[in-house]
Amino acid sequence: MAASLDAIAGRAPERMGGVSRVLLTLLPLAAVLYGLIPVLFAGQPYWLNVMTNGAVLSFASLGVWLTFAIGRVNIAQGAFALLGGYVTALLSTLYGVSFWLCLPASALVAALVGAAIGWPLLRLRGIYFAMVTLSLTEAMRLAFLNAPGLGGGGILNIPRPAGLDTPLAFYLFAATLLLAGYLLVWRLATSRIGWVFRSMRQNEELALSIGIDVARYRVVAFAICSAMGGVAGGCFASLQQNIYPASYTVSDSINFMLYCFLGGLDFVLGPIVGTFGLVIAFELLRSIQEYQALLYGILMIVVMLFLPNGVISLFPLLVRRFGRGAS
Amino acid sequence: MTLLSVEGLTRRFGGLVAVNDVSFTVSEGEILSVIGPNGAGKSTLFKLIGSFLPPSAGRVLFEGAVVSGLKPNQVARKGIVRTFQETTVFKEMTALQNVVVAHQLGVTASPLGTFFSSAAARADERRFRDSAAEILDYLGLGHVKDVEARNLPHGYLRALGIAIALAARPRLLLLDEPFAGMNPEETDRAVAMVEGIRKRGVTVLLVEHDMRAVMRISDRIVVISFGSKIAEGSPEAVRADPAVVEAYLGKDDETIGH
Amino acid sequence: MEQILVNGTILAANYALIALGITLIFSIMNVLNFAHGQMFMLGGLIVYYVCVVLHLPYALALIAAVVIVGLIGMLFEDVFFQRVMRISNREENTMLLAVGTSLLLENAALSLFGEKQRAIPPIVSGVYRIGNAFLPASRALVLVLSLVLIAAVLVFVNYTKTGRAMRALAQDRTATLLMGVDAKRISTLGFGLGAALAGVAGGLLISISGVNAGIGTAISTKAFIMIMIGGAGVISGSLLGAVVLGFAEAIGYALIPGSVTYLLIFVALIVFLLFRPQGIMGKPAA
Amino acid sequence: MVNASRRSVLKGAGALALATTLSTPSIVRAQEKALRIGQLGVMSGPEASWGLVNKYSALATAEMWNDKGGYEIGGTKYKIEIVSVDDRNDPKLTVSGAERLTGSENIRYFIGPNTDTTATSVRPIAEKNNAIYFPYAFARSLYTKPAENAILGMIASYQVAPIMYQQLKEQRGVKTIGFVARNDSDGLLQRDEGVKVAQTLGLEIVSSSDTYEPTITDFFPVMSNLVSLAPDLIVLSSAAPAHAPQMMRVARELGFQGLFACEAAQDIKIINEVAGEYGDGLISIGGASTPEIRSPYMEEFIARYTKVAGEWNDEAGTKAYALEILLATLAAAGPEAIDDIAPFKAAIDGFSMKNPFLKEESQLTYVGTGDFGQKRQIGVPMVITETKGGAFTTFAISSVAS
Amino acid sequence: MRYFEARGLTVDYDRVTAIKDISIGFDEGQIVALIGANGAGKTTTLRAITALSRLKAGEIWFEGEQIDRHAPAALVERGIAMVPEGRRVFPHMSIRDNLLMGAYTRKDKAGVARDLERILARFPRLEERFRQSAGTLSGGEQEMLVVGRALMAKPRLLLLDEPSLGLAPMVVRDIANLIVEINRDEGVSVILVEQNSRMALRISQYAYVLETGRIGLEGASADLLHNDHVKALYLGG
Repeated sequence: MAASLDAIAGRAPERMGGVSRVLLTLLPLAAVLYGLIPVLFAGQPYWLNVMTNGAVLSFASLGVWLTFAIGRVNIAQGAFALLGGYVTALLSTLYGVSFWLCLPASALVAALVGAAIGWPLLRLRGIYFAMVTLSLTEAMRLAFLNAPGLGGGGILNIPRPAGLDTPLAFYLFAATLLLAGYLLVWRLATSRIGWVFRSMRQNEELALSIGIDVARYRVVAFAICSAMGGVAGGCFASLQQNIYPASYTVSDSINFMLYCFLGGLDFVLGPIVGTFGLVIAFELLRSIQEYQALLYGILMIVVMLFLPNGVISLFPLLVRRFGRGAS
Repeated sequence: MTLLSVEGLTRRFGGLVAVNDVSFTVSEGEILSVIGPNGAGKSTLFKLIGSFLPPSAGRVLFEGAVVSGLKPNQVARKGIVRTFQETTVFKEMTALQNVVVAHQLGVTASPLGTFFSSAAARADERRFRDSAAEILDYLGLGHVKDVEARNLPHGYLRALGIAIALAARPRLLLLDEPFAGMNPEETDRAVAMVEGIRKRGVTVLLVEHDMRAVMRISDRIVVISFGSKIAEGSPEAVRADPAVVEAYLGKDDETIGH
Repeated sequence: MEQILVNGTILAANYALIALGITLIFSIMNVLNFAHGQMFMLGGLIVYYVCVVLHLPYALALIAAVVIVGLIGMLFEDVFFQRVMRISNREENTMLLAVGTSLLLENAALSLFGEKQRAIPPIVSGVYRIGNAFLPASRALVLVLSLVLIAAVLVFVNYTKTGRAMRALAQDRTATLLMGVDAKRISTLGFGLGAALAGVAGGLLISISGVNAGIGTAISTKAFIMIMIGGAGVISGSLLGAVVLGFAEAIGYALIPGSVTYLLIFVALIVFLLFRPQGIMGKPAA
Repeated sequence: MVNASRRSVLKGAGALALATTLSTPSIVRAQEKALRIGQLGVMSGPEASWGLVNKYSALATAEMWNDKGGYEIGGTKYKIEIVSVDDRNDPKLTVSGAERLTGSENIRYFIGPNTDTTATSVRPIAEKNNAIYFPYAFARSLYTKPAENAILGMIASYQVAPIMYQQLKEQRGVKTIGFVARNDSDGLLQRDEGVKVAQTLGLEIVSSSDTYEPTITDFFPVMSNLVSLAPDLIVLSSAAPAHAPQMMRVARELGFQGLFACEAAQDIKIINEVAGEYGDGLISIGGASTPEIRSPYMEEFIARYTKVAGEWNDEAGTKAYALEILLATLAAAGPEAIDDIAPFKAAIDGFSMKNPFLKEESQLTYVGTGDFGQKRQIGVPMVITETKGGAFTTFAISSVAS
Repeated sequence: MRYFEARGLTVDYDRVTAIKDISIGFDEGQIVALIGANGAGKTTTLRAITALSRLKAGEIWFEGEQIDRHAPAALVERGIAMVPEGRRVFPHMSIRDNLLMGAYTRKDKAGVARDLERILARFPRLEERFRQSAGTLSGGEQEMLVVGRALMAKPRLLLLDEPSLGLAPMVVRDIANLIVEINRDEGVSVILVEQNSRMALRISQYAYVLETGRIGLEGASADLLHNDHVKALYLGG
């Protein structure tokens, strides 16, 4: 019971065999993504759309989680989503490149730009890194706004990917993407690479002293994060069929960070729970209109005050409580 | 055979010269101590050798090759591994995880192999776990290997710090004030530990404030004061050197309180 | 040219108040106050309400803004931040909390004051000419008030007992406790003072350009830029950051075609931080 | 504040009502023949006023008809229900909002959204789910074929500029012109269109490179540059109602004597509050409801709007048209159009009604052939206003060529 | 009831007992030493007395008043000042401001000014660098500054935590002499926590030897200095 709960939270027990660990970790999420959600919402394009948003946003948040894992508060994911969105938009509208090629291209460009910018910037820590990445989001928006040839404008009429023309199809694609992203990050986090990340987060100097190439691992983590942001941006560009400089702003970057926080930074599943939780909460709060955002703010403070280590930190607590009650 | 040679090492901070033209060598298999009063520049010297700071002048050679200018992790790869003062460990990992992760230099699997948990990667992990358990046992930490480092009693953290360094398989181990804050009993144990490390084939360079322990274990001692080397030699020679006595020991204690 | 100097000076003085407030909070609490811009906005809206809706004098409105926003800051510190700092595993959690409070303030302001741009009639009219440059009287007034306030804060922090305690607390919490300082009270006071400075800055600025409920994030971003330039947690650095940003903006708007000004500011900032990550006045990270 | 708090109460009540609407199964409502119209737009954040005016306008019109027992389509009276969805100006939320209206709620007609970004995001959903929508966004691709589900609810800036500048040139002797644009996609596009128009008219352009960030707090540095060039006219491209008055005040304080023009609608209350005595001399596209031209029906609408929203907003003068013409077209197309937009589309081309908001007898039709190649724009009268003594006065009246 | 008396002090850290049932007491004007190995609980005892650590059990009496429920600030006002381990000066404040911080709880401005003069007279090195920031001082000078800062509170009981740590022997001697002088000239009682047992025993009248959170041995310092057990364990032969 406890083991499977740990697995759900992205912390599969280490002693388990490779394949069964992967399955145990993926199955619960896969069951929700492929089973529960389509069954619940099959005939409701609106909710499917919300779930699609949740899945793609989760994918981007997972990247941000990875930079948390190396001890950096990253508020730049919006910038890379914007970059990825423009790459997909330009390739598909100007050269008619297929969506299935645009997406890897978005990932690649975002990763390269992320690596190039990250290499020097990742030397900064703490709030300095947070602030400078926040500036980066704003800089990226302004760069596209002032980019020659784009006329300060957005790109419209981005073709919808072939085969993904129903909400259910796009949702299933997004769910698969998310599952793949989850597998990627989970594997990174639980393999030796994850331990290296953790060691860097806890003490960079000590990590250096035992021969870990801290600078390189930092860049790798940041580039993977950026690539995931780029992919998410490319997906949304195709889903909405447009991209504008204002499509991703500082508040989007802040949201990605918040999703991770609220879900819980100690769990790979944290960003997914945080994203879906907040996206769904926001939709449910729609019925109270103007107070929606106000309540959203209050909700966040309440979570922070009472579950400072994320919503998932509730799981172990509950398990302990009920486990004790049972025995 | 000379393992490490420090040649004319100098480091300035603004107008202050923290390390001034210091030269010495460390032979393979010896225990060499650098001592000096507080603020003498020991820590700066230490950082310069480990490449945590770039020198203003001079250079450090390891096995005949220049290592100053490399990054600390590259220096570690060459075989120079340092410990830290106080309690520098990975606080949110267990003792075992601390030491397992410190085997990074011994990884044989490719990054992709590591990611996909290839046979090589699994073999690596098995090897690291065994080696880590051995090191922890050797340093008397075997019974706390599954305790998270932040919950470990204070006294164990320094040993864990050394365990982490040993996991990186150093040829030259730099120990930063390994005896600071220890009572005589603890110091005895630590001295035995350092001697044991030398027996494992590791050359030791230590920086220390506590004269007594240093006198017991060092083959040679380098004394620095105000950034400059003022003496070098066997413990007996250094102890007898009037310059050392004056700069370091001051006058007799009996004047206190009178 | 003179105009650029005048513009830069006015902007720098306004920004300095903002930067001073966020720096105070950061240095004492180690909290990056994401809600700083929202506090600024609230200060402006309070002045609007007192002046335009209640028809009371501007001076009174400004005092109301200082007091109310200051109290809100103290309340946040006391109720939210102290708790989160006590119970959370990670330091970054206060950052999330600060984001939460910014959302709360923004939406509360939206519900209370509406979404419209608000401004108050000019307090003074007339325009001074300095060489070839124009200096409208209302802006001159804001400039003078800003400078007076900055000076007052500097005097307070440097030469009063409480100010000294704040600086001490920023440097060493335990040692400060041992001096007999009620650290909780000083933290709350410091947070309140920082918030009040944001409030008064908003209250001053509404008299020349108005505010609306949505400008908070933009102001916070500017505040971040300033403390990155000057060095986080260093008062002199924050003032310098304000001057640099103020003049960079003034020069940029005057000389650079198109509005790449801010893009250039960001790029310059990022490049600058590569060489001096601790900012101009900041102490190098250990 | 009295206004604000009353509005809050109203908002609260509306929210509660809406919450009940959304949570109550639609079967209950079906018995009394309801016609549900969607409204999707930005109703929170800095741009909140754009969507809120749409919402209040729709609510006001709906209440006026409901008081009369409903709107008659094919012999049956329908109660009109407005279903509002806030998109926070975030395309992701616009898409799910549109999916909600046209998918879950099965609504075929909705008003909004309010910006190019959100409107273009909605297009695929509306076309897939067969819905007609009335965006308040200027992107031409929304209204030109192959797109045919969007109907522009107002007059586009690029339609205003030629007429406005022409009139200013002739009536006020404007010879030199300077542009300052909001630095976002809308602002830069509007400026570029304006510059082209000015060139065609032979006006001397003294500056066209000044822009400002939407997040600006002080316009002094921006405006001092332009004012020093002393043009006869300063065009504020895509200036938000929040910003235009500030820019005017700063320019006047700097000694600017000329005129201002803006192709976007402005808010006289904010102008008075922010710019005060400096608020005169702004030529802008009006809300089609200046006192000289409005009908008693418009007066009634204004009263009702004020009741709903707490205060009158001049922008609503234009936004009043959407629901009115939508209902009339539905009536013309017949009851089957309620659930099927094909008859509605067919009815557009030949549709004509008496413009209820204007005092003088004039026809209200769909226009847009000139700009979009098809009739996908409401033929709102183009009322160009000038601020004088704290009020909008009519400067010129024109219209978009069919 | 003695001048200072602590009975049965017990403090837990994260459910691990840091000190257990520690009782110490002494008369006015004495210097009392707490010695013992690293982690024996010396610093925790001081922190418990100054209310920086929460007591799980035990009570503390000073000048006939029970003080274990007071906040750190209230203790300073009652005449107890502590010099923490590691010379925690306020590095970015001037010497003057550092010293004035010491007088934070005092209301008598004239008295504060007088004491400032007096302390500067005692530490001429500090007077020379009155306006410089404290971070620029050497280790020994910083130790003088923190002692001077504590004296600015006009304490009747001074708690010193490892004043000799990390100082060169010559400087240690100066600091030891300073403690003796302060005790003699100002009539301040002192609780001295030290690693340097020899120094501590030499200048104190009475001493407690802490072993893993408990008092292992206590007695007159002169006796302990010659006690074979203590000699073997803590004085390094």
